[in-house]
Amino acid sequence: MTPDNGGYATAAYFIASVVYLGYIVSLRVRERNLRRRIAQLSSQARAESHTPAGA
Amino acid sequence: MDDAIANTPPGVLAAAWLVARKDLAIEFRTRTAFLSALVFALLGVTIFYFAWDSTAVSAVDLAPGVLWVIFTFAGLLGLQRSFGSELADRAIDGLLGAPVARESIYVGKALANLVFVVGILVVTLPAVVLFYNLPISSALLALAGIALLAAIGLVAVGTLFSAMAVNTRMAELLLPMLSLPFFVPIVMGAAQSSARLMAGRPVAEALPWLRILVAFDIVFVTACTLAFPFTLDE
Amino acid sequence: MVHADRLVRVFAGRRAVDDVSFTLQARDCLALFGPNGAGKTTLLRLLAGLLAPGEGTVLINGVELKSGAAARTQVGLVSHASMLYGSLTARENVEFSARLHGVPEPAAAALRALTLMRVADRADTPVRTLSRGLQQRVSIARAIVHGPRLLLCDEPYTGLDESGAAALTSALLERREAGAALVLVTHNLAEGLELATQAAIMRRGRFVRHEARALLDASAYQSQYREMAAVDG
Amino acid sequence: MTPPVVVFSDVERTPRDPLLIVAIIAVALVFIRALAFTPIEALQGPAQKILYVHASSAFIALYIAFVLMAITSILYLWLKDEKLDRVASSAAEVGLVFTTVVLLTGPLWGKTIWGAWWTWDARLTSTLFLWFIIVGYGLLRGAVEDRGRRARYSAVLGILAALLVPFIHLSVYMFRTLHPMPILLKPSSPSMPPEMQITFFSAFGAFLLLFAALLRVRYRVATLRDRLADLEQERA
Repeated sequence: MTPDNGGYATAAYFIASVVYLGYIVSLRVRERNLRRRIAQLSSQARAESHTPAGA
Repeated sequence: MDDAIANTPPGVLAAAWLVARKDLAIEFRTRTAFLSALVFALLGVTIFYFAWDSTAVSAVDLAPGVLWVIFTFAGLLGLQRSFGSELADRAIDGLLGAPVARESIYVGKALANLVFVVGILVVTLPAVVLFYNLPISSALLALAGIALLAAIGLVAVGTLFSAMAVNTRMAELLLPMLSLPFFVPIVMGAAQSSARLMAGRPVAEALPWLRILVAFDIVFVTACTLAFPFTLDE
Repeated sequence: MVHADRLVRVFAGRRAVDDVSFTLQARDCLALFGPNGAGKTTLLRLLAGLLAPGEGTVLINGVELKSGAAARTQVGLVSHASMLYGSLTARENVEFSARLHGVPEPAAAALRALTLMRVADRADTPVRTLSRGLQQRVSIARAIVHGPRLLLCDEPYTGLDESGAAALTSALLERREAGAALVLVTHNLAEGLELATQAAIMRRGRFVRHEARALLDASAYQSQYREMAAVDG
Repeated sequence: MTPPVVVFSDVERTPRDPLLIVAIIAVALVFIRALAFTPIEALQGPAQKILYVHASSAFIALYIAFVLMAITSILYLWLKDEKLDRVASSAAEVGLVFTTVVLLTGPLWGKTIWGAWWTWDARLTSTLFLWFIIVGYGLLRGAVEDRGRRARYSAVLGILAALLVPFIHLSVYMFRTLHPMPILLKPSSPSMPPEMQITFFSAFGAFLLLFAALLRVRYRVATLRDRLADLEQERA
């Protein structure tokens, strides 16, 4: 007699998908924010280093 | 102040003993940490009694668990302040600048903590026997041995994590967070073996658990001693 | 007898000590000046063996400091922090240090060091209850109790009253008579030059000037240093 | 002199990650195959399909992620190379995600075959504690400011954790065997029919790919974070 527990399987696959996708999104967001911040800082640094002294 | 040439720096164990004695002197001078850990342990023992239905669970079954859980938490209180005295005025620099091995600093601190923890046990163990109306038997001696084995493992790991946690933000939270998983085999080994002894079972039944405790002590005393120098800034 | 060779120490990409070399003979005293953050404290910690150099070596009487015990016992350090245990007495603190260094008669040595720093009368007071200046004296006693051949002092005069400063100067002189080399970090040029046989100015981790004291004119040096400090802002 | 107009395009744009995309597609295909095209096990019912996610995630977390973390931790203390610390911390974090999936899917399967969400058996318990330790590992990293110190502390913890897990496993195992529990329906593992085997091994492959892809992204994030810290340090 095969038990009817398809709901558990669906739930498990759903939860796994949510966790893995959530982690992927969080990684990508972290990476994007870091890159923005680095670009911003290094462009500031360049702007400063090319400002003639006394200007 | 003769010349440094005449000095003969102490060996690893002699230096460890110096550090331990110094820590114990500090502890004895202040006493607050020990007394509060002790009161905490005794309060815990009484509170646990009321958390169980004593008609459903017999005291002999309850006592070992209570003892070892309380012991673990009280030990954490002691370990918490282990490195505080070193960092307050950077006394640790004095230790590190001295011609002693890094490992002996760890061993010394761990020894002092061991005395602290055993001191708590010496009071808590009879208190549990008293409050839970346990039969005083010949098992008491074996129990003391188990207590020592458990204390060594707890202190070995706890001293190392204390050295790390004290240099972090949120030291008070991090130490229990890091140490408690490591106390699982200790609490299990100690509780299981002492439960068997308190119930009057033959020592052979407790032996597998004692072996785990001994193995844990050997592995973690070695690993933590070797790892300690890496927790120092150089 | 003290030989620092091309010391480099990097912190998170910043070169706190950058290619510093010098040699001190017995009885030499190096006065080290420089603005805050110049790397003086880092250099002292390298010389005390509290930090490991990223590059370069420190030799003390021919023994490399990194090799540990034998070399470290020859060094004494007075730093910003007192390095004392507040709940122990002055005597216990100094004696503990003496024992750690393996001084033959630790109790007698501790008492002598405390007497030299003129705090022997407070020897049995817990350090926590001493004033800042007296703590500093105990801290200096702690640093000299084992008769170091290299004594490193990071602004040792800070917080000392006249009697303390006099005690410190005589203690430094005594160490020097015994053949020790000194490194003295200070902001006070007059104070530093008084004892010095060499003087160096540190900026951004480097020795920007380093010469024998005998070749220097104190007042000229002082005004040059001030100019330099003014540029740094 | 004209300032160079170089825009740091390599920094600013988050690159497409083909490996990650392939891994996501592979896992999605495996999910579809597992749920729709793999036969249902007669005794356990559809819930047995949880095995494909659960077991492969567990294997990768335990035997790949955490072993990698332990090895790179030891190597870090020896060689002091920041790259090793980045690999160790990346393996720990990705391993934590895999372990989380294991701990969430496990009870769903357990409920259907054991009748209980959770049992304190050796494997479950050591996985749970491993999860706790790795959470602690993350908290420790977050609580240490200095980069070198952070790397050393977490390497020490990583090595000790690797030593601890066998102890927990052994002691819980003894705890169970000495205290027999009411007999539960154990998931027996008779040899799987080939269709299930194919699904199982492709699931394993897909998750392995996912692990590699996530590790790579996480490593990149760690590198960027260090670079940002360097930049901020310079400006301070």
